[in-house]
Amino acid sequence: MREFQVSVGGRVYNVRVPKEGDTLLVDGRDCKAALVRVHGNLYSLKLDSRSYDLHVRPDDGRFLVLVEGSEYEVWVEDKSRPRRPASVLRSKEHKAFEIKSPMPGLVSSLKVAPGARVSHGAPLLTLEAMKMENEIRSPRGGVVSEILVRSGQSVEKDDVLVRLRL
Amino acid sequence: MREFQVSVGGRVYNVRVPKEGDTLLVDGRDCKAALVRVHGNLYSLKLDSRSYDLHVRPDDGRFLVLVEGSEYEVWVEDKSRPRRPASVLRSKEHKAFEIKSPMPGLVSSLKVAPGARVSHGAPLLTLEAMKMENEIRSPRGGVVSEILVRSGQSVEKDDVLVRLRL
Amino acid sequence: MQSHRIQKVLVANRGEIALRIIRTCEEMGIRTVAVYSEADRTALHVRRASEAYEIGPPAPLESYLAMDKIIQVAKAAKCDAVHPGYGFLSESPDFARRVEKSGLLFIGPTARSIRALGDKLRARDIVSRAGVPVVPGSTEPIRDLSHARQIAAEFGYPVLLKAVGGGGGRGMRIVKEEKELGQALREATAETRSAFGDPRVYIEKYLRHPRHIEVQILGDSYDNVIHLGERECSIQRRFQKMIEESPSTFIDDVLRAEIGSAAVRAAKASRYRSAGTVEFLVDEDKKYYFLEVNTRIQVEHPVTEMRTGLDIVEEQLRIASGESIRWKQEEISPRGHSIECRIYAEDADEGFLPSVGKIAYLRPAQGNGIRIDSALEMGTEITSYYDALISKVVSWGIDRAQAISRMDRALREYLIAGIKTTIPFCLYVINHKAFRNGEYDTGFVQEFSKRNHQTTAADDGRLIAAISGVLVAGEAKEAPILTGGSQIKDGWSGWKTKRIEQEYH
Amino acid sequence: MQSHRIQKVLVANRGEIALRIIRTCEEMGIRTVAVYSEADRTALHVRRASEAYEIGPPAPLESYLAMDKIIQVAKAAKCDAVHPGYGFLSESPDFARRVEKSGLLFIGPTARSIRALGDKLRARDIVSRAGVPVVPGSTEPIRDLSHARQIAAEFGYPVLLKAVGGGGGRGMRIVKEEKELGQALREATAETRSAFGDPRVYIEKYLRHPRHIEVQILGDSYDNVIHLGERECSIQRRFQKMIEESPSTFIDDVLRAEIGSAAVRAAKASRYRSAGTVEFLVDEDKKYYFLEVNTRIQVEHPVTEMRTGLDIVEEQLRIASGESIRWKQEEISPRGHSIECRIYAEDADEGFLPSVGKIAYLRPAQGNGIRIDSALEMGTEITSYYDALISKVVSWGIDRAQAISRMDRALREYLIAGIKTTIPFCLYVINHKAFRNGEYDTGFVQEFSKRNHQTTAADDGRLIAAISGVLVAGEAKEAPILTGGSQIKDGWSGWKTKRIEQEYH
Repeated sequence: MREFQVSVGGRVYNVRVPKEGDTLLVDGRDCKAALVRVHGNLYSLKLDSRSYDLHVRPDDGRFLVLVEGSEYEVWVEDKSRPRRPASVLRSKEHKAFEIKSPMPGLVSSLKVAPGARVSHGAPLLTLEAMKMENEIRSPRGGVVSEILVRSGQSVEKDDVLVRLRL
Repeated sequence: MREFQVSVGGRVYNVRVPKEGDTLLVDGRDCKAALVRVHGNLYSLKLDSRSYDLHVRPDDGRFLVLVEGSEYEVWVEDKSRPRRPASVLRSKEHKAFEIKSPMPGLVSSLKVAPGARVSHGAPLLTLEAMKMENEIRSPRGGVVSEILVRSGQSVEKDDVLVRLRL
Repeated sequence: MQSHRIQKVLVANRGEIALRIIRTCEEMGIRTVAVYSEADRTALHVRRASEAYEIGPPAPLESYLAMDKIIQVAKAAKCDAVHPGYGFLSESPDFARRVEKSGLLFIGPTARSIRALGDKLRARDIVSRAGVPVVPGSTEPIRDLSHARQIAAEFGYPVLLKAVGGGGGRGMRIVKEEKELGQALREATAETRSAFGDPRVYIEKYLRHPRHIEVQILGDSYDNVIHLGERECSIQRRFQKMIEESPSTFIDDVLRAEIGSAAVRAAKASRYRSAGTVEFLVDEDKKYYFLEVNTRIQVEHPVTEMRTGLDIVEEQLRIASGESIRWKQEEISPRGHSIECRIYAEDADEGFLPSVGKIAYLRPAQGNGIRIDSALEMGTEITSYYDALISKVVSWGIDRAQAISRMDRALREYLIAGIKTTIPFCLYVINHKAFRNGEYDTGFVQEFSKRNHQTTAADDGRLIAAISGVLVAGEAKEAPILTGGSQIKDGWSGWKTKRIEQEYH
Repeated sequence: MQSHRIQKVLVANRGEIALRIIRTCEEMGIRTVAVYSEADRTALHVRRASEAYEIGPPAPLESYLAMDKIIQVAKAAKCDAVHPGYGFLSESPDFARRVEKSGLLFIGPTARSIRALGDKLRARDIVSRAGVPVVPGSTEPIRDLSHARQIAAEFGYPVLLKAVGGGGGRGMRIVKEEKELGQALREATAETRSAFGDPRVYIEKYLRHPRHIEVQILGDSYDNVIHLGERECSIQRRFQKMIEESPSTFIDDVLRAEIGSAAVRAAKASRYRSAGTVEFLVDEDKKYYFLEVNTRIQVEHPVTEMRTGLDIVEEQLRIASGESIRWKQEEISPRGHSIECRIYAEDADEGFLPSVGKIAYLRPAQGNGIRIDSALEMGTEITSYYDALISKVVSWGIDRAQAISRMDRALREYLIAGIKTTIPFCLYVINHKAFRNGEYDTGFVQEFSKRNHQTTAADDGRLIAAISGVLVAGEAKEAPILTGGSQIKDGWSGWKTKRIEQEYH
């Protein structure tokens, strides 16, 4: 039996995987799951008898999982390997959290200052791109430890904008 | 200027590629060509100002090129490198030629015997597959040097059926 | 019969038709259960169904033809109905009977109708009693060669040997003169036995240059029957349809109405329920003859859907659940013209040799007036276990010319790499003068094969293939053999507008 | 005007609309010339055109808005006409004039019409003279704040500030009370200046809970105008349409006929040529008011094509070549119901934040009643240079319920990986009770955003994502952490049928 802690969109699941068989324990409940790769990053998950098409991209320590049109960020931690040093995953997920620019654009205004405590969904800054003003909100709660951009600055996709202490 | 000899479906082209510029010489005639990769094996060829979507798969020394729905076998020989020993390509294309089974099936009858001279399109044997009798014809002219299957035998895709001496 | 809302349907099929049935069920809020063989674990019909169960090895006899397993899954998964699609078990009266005996609805005709119409001699008898002309031929199975000789002589050569036990071209042989009769009879009998488990054959007069025209019908459990117009299916190879269209260019509105009402009479005579197709041959003198009834959804049903706006699978489901037909005959008003091209995994230039392999790249055609039914995806394996039909391209246009132009455009846009397909062949046909003029008959493809045509504009294609081979070869080697680097580059520029054909033809 | 068969069209656009225009040209046997920016070297519109020429850097001003370069290419490539698509140069009277001065046909209205209707105040004047009601508002541009105050007071708050120089929601501001007027006027003026090079704004009464209903019209060079029915476009965000349908559920046949003939009157008053759209607002009392005319092909034109069977781009090309309209008003008989969902590269759950990146996987929806217009392919880069509209999904059904069910099915089938899209948002809307009942107005999306809804059935999706994360993580590591190996396996078996929702919700 292996044990994983999985974090998805603010929700944490405990998943236990037996050595044999298809039955996982998710938060203590039975769940018959089998995954098969269709092609490339396209998978088919059979959960009980229902099947789901999934596109799973490993990305910077996490997985980006497309389920029925929506993309989820999934962080997986292997609890069965406690003797390993805290993994990169773990440090990213649980210690410091970087908010990156989802697109190239121009920072038009900052909404927070270092030291501010922000909750999930709090506006951090606005970014002008695709002819629109776009609000960048915090994907999770924490304390703003660092702001790496200033108003009027051009940023590229994936530039780090803000660091949070969790 | 590099020189290539290219064989496609029984036709041989002489292609000269200059060190600079887009203008190739095909059988002595100017031809402005530029190829750009779209994604994976998908390419876009711009020939003069027309463009063609091409899917190009390297396969066993040759290229399988999809052009407007039809697939062509393309054998390329670099004439500018005469000092290299005869390449694999060359031996396959110019010395012995293997006819492989295009699909799994059952050999139902043989139409030729070793030593027979066959022309392009001559029936070699029939293969039963997909509930149909399928005639396997010679993709080029030559002399049958070897027949590797017998009537009633099951074959897999890509099993060599017949060898030709060209 | 009581009306019963269907909640969950087992789809006893695979490939494009399974997916197509699942789509309509999903649209109607009906849950679906897919069954699949070991070869189809990642098939699209499996992934798009609400539930899916593996039922056996790839060989159809052990999976898609395994009645016991399929019915067992249907019951275990609490289905209330089974849709057989086409092929496989769709025309098996035993399967229909066993499904209904298990307390499930069979989405198709009654077992009794399937059995009666599946016996081609009995079907001819039923419809000719209803006043519908049938192709001249024997009324009983052939007993032996001398019996065959006698009957063939009566109708005059050429004649056609046909299976009593089933349709679709299996076991069929054209006999041009008496000396061919013996061998043809042996072959037909053997093929018929292996295809239908029934060695009986009978003889029909062979019509010269006939057109194959069929009528889509719908019948319900209350003896109501309507028709949804005709389809012309004369582009065939070895009695397998390749291109279908509606309306037919060959018949006028008077004959159209006559054939439509003949089809309704034929269906009523067999108390037909569900969707079905009444097939006719029409000869050079525009006389029509009943051929057979296909007691299932037909491959080419989309051309009728494009014109009428009806979803034939939806009508099947409603009829199976006990509804009466929602439409009056006069409410059916087909619009425009529709064509279907069947894309097979075959190489038309090599005698339609099947092609197997993995789909290396897929770009479906899209846009106005184009519908593609297929279960292909990148990575799909085309195997030799199952039918070579991998996709249907259906076009609709306000008139025939537009339907053809759109088909042409769609076939050029459609990219399927990794296997050979009949896309070039379909392009050849729809651009052929005879097709454009609507002047073709069931001998079209045979003529094509005889003349050893190549479907491809060979020179052009070869030149392009040659050039790209050189340029990719340059890229493929780590040390570029093409110095200067301009052959494979990130973009193009250029102003020359002359067509390459002008230079190389 | 003489009839002139068009031989070769330059398509001055990119993305789905460029490809859509190229398709119709190809179907009509007309050659096409694509122009493209450096960012679009491998774009599908470039590869599907007969010829293609690079015209500059990615920034629109240097490529798709560069009139000189585009006209230069059109002449060098010996085109005889230019199609502007929508956006970019499509509503520039200067471009239309310069194209025609270069001896090329402009596929759209005359420069004079574009100029007259592009000036929103002049357009209001023209149509109200033709007896069509307009939204109450100022008849001249706002001079200054005190002028604005005076006019706003006259009509009563809330009012709307609108650009004189162009439409599409650019420069628009709702003003709820006087104290907001100053800032709104400054912002609107600035935005208007940057969008249209014209700072003028005017004031309209802001209607509460209006429906946005528009009429597709066709006019020719001989003063004939017909309409092709209406489209309801009330699902909007920041005045950008997101979902459109036809017919509208809000109006009855009497009002439908009235609005249709009002649209024709408006078009005739401006001597309108080509395809165009007359937009109306309809208030709660079913009073309708002219809003503006869009003098180009509209994003949502496919819903009209699905119902009428016409190809609007084909009609544009025929009209441009000097033909008169082929159809009489009474020959236009729309059938069934059609819906369009616009798929944007945006994350609806994050305030519709644009999403850029490479398309990592693409599986378009297919099948009966579904049309997808897009220029996506695997590997396509979505950049921030251009509009975030990446695909349109259009459904047709025999009635509204079927059109919705098919849309729902198609959106679930459509896979676009690599970027965030509004597919979940569209699923949310079309399954929303208000949409299902046809009871929605232009405030729908704003309500959605206010309530901070999540579009996704979050728990279910998160659970599935979590499980697949664990199983893929197991596979990803070379040494499998999941011994036994049964979690990632080649197939499945299993008989349990309970839904996961029953367990985890």
